Amino acid sequence: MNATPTEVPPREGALCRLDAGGAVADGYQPPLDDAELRAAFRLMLLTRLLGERGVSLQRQGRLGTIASARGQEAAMIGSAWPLDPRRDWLVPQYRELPSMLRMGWPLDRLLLYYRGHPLGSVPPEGINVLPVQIALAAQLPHAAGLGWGLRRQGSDAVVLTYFGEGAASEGDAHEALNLAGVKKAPVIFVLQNNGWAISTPAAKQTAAASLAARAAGYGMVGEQVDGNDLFAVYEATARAVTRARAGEGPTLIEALTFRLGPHNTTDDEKRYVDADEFADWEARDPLLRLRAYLEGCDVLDEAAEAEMRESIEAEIGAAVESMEAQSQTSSGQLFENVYAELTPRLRRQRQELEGGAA
Amino acid sequence: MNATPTEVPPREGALCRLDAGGAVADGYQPPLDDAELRAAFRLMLLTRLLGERGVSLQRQGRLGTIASARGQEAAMIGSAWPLDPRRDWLVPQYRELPSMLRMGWPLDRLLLYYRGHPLGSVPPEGINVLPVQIALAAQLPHAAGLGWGLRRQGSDAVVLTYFGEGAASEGDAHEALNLAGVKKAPVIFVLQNNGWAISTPAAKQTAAASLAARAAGYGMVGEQVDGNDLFAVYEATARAVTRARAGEGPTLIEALTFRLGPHNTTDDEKRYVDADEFADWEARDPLLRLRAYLEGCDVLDEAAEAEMRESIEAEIGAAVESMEAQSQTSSGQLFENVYAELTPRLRRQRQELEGGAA
Amino acid sequence: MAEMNIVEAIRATLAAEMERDERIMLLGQDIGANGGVFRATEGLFARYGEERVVDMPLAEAAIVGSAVGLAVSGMVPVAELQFLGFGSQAFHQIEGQVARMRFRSGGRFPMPIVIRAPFGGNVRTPELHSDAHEAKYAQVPGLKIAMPATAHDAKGLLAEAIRDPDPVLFCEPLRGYRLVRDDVPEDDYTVPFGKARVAREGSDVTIIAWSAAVTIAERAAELAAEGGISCAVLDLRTLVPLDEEAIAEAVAKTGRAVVVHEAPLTAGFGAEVVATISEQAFWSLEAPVGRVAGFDSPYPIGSIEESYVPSADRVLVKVRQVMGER
Amino acid sequence: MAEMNIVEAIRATLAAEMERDERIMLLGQDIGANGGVFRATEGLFARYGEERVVDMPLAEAAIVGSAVGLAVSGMVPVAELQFLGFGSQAFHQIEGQVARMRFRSGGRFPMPIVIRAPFGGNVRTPELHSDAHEAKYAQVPGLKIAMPATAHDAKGLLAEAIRDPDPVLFCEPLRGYRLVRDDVPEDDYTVPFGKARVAREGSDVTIIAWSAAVTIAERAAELAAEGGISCAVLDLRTLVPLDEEAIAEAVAKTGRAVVVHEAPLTAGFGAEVVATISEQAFWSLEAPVGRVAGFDSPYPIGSIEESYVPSADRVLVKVRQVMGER
Ligand SMILES: Cc1ncc(C[n+]2csc(CCOP(=O)(O)OP(=O)(O)O)c2C)c(N)n1
Ligand SMILES: Cc1ncc(C[n+]2csc(CCOP(=O)(O)OP(=O)(O)O)c2C)c(N)n1
Ligand SMILES: [Mg+2]
Ligand SMILES: [Mg+2]
Repeated sequence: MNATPTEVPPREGALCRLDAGGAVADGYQPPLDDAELRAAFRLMLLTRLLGERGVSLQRQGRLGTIASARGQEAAMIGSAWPLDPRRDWLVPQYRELPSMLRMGWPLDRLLLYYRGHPLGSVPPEGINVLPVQIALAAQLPHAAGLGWGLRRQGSDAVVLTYFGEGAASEGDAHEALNLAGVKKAPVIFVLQNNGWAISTPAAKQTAAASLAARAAGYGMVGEQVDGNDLFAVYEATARAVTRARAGEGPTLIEALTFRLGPHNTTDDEKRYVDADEFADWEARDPLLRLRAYLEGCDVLDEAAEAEMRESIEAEIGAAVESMEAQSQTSSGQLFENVYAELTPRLRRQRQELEGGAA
Repeated sequence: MNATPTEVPPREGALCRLDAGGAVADGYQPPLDDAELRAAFRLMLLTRLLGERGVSLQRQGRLGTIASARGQEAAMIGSAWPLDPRRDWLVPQYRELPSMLRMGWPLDRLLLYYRGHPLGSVPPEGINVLPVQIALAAQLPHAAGLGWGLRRQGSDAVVLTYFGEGAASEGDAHEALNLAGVKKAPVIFVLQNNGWAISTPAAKQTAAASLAARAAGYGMVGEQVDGNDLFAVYEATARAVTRARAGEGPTLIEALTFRLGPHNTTDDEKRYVDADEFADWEARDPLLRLRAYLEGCDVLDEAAEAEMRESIEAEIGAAVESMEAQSQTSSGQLFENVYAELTPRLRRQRQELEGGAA
Repeated sequence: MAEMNIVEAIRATLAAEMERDERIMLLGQDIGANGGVFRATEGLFARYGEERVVDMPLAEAAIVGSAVGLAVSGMVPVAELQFLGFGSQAFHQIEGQVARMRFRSGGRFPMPIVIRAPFGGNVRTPELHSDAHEAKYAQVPGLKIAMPATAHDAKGLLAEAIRDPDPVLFCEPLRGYRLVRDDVPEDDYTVPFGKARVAREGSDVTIIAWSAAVTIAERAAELAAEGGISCAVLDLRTLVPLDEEAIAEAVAKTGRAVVVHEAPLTAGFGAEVVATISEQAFWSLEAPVGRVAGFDSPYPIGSIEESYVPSADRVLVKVRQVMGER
Repeated sequence: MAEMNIVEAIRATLAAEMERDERIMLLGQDIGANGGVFRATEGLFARYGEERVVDMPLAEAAIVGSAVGLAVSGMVPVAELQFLGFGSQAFHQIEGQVARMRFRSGGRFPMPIVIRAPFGGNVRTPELHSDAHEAKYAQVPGLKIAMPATAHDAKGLLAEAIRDPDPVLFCEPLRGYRLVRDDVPEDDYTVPFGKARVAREGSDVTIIAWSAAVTIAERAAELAAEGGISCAVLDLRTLVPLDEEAIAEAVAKTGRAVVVHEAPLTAGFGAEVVATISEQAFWSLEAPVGRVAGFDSPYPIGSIEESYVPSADRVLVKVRQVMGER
């Protein structure tokens, strides 16, 4: 049990538009039209349902370890939504499955990743997404370089990248943010502060009151937002995208959120998260919050949601089938794409293996 | 030639007590008494003269590469002065020779370091100084751990460590500052921003307007001071020492200064530093500034300085002699202290070498 | 005497050492309330508190680098890398700092630091979690490297590592955490560094291995025995220092040898073993020493890792080959 | 044809490649107005501007890590580590990212990155500047490693490295920057990877080396010749890929071999060479292969480094030893 529970947003100063009850300020107009609102909600719901289905497939041994996005759907979807999937790029850590989907990453391929299949980290041609990154913060210098390189070549594309408040302690995070600042790289760094790095609470991660405050040390704009509020996250990101496209450089967005579940399927959050803290955050569930809002303004009703749910289940079902149909492997995959061409030594090793030595 | 010269302090907000002309505000009392002022001035002068003597010894082949402290004497001496050499610790980078001397590091041993002699990095028993650190920023996690460890054992000692604005871009700097913040380690991080990392100007190093501003991202106090002003540096450090001893944690001090010479004896700053910029900073020389002040209030006069100079020359001369007397080496030094005891393999290698194989 | 698996042996040893020496501090990610992601430190947080069992910020270079400062201050840091692969994030602190501080300071600052790190394949971890990096660290003078294969040695070598005044990289076999079980004396004991263990006697071929590969070697030896080939298995236990004598002696007896490791073949520690044999037992060699290793490709993702990690079958093929069978 | 030293050859090649391919960008510390601390990029900043010759923040992981992103964006980054020793600060980006991105992405993101880095002893640099780290990188699948010994090869291998679609660690011998001079054709040419060079013919012993050690090997061969021993010198040029054929062929001829490198002995790349010889030329060996290397201690400070770096005399002793002289 942890003695210093994470602070609960909205923190003072953090942007919040949609409160935990699903209410907005009088006259507030959300940044998305009704159709987009429904689409964003659908992706949130899909993420939630996929997480649940994933756990059951994992228990059946049909998938491997899964890190779920449960509870962080607004932080991910709100930040991915302002991007243009055809021109912009996503450089993920490992938890941002809805952002990958939003950018066009196929659902069956995502499942292949959880399956432990080599194809699972292969971005299809035309999909502007880098493979899932396991080394924490190691993707951040890639994002800085990618944004810098795109801009150098005259593109107005922007790069969205994610990291957690844990990864934020890594040296790579610092080096990348600083470089992006110097190069005015068009990168949006979304720091999802979900209060925990596996079992390590944010209070043991840093003494800083705000991680967005680090932006000043890199000469970039920093903003703290309620990460369970789709509208706040969207707005902050959209502003950052506009600045980045205009050549005004990178932005650091700290989205305050919470992982409503274990770190991944090998973890049990009850070993370290206080039940009260967990309950507090369940009451701030980003999905329920958006649903309440959408129902309140008649963009969604029970029937529509039920229909949505059904279509999502069907979509997931089809993806699972397709994933399993592709799940064959060959030992040749051990040797392909190590280099453009096999070295003589690798060629011999491949022959040895295929010659039945294994 | 560089298009973006470093900004010249006093920058807005940076603490300044002793201006470039050697004047202080009406009624300002320096934090040191006359005897200490003379001692601090003497160390500044020694540093300056040692640097000059070092260059000539280097040209004669009696010493190797030397990184001089010229122009940064106030930043170094002002920050080292508030420490208690018997109880506190110094974790240097490579340029802070006066701070090492202040902590009791013997002058002849410093010269042995420049000589390329193994003894040059060996701290004598009882001297609380870590060896010169060549890997930029690598010493900062050491300082954090040392401060943390001392405190854990009930000591009220503090740790002083240095790094440049170049080293500040390294991941290690970030990781160490953050850890020190979390552990409330009694560490004073003195960031000497001398505008250049070899030939790289600060403007290419970071887009941040202030590096002291990074402190907020680690939950610690940050302060920017005129690094060529002994009093300002002393005051900021003394406050930091007081806080650290009281258990209030680390401080980041950014001392704005300038390297009045090449990076080291292999470098030529004229390849990249603009002559005007150099001249601007020569006019802000910390030594001249302090001398003007001391002369103005009769703490020093020409005769006293001449005497001082003489005693310094004698001290350096004796140290050079002592250094040369100790400069013998033995190939055994290749094998000692790799481990507590030689491994069998090292024992064999030593025998091979000593058996005349070399 | 109790039967334990490797993770139990490590946990028990950490507890006993912390009891023995107050200066010992554990540093790592999730080693506190969570007891480590593999439960290697379970219970220690409750027993010794957060001052001695420290959940560190997520920064490997700071974990290792602060251990340097802690050691200077008089503590005995035992750091955990959550996975050996993330030692790369601290590589500069390990090779450039931890391993050199005694030398640099002429003995003034010894570095009684242990860096514990699990590694090894066929446990379906994500990318970068399984890689066997030992050879890179074996190239780092000033560092010692322990790689236990049994629970007995995990205890004895860990106690030795903690008491050793020099820094030790202590690599723990993930696969063996639960699967390797053997008798562990309850009494205090240490296993000295640089003394290999004859895990199995045999007269035809010596199979040399360390860590989880010892189990593979033993299985291969059993298979070989079925085919009438008698294999000795030599468990190196530590790579630095290396027990050259035991290697030479074993190979002198059998005249034939195979070395097995999970790391990629090229520049793996197996090469050092072959070179050592060549230097120490050349005249007794009746065939080239065989190497069975990971391939020269990145450690692959779960669904194909079984073909990557050396199997008893692959070792057997090599054993037959060095016997001239083919 | 012009006589050049190695640093001149590198500078000329960088200029020619940048002229040929607009996608090439140089990244590094002090490579701009200053032209690099060894002047390897002198003049390029003036010619190609700060967009293509980029003075980077002082952060090796960002230099290497941003190269990954630049490569994804379509650029061809040529990064300079000011010294190979500071590659340790970027080790996680090199071994975990640069070397694996092609594999991880199933070929979608090739990494046409070159990482240039000087290294090598006996030039009186401070600590950590001289260390020969090549063996650690040779254990990294996905990376290629070039180690030219001559100005001719520096040009040809660097051009090849830049054009190679795979990442290359290009290690440059500090000692040879000024001291090694030879004829360099002015025309465009490349030296293929994985093809060793016979630097000297000889019939008794093959001395195998790379980078600055080739010069030492040649000097030792001269000394040996005075004593009536005929030594061949084989310059490996690249460690990955490794020219096993050339090694086997050379050793088959002489039956005796010595390998020389500056890095510490244990787990150095010399071990891989010995293991390769054992695998490819065992039956022609008339004596154990000798290794002459740095000692298993940290690279020392200037005043004692000459005893550390393998000397021609030490090589000669080993040559005599493998000849059975002693
Ligand atoms: C460099 C590195 N060190 C350690 C790990 C092991 N690890 C995986 S996830 C994790 C916690 C990450 O926390 P955070 O960055 O906050 O992201 P979150 O899981 O909360 O989304 C750790 C320690 C890793 N993957 N990479
Ligand atoms: C990790 C590392 N990278 C590169 C170098 C090479 N190098 C030595 S000094 C220096 C510049 C340092 O600049 P700064 O930190 O501002 O300190 P200053 O020299 O100005 O005091 C560089 C790049 C090094 N010593 N360590
Ligand atoms: Mg987190
Ligand atoms: Mg500087």
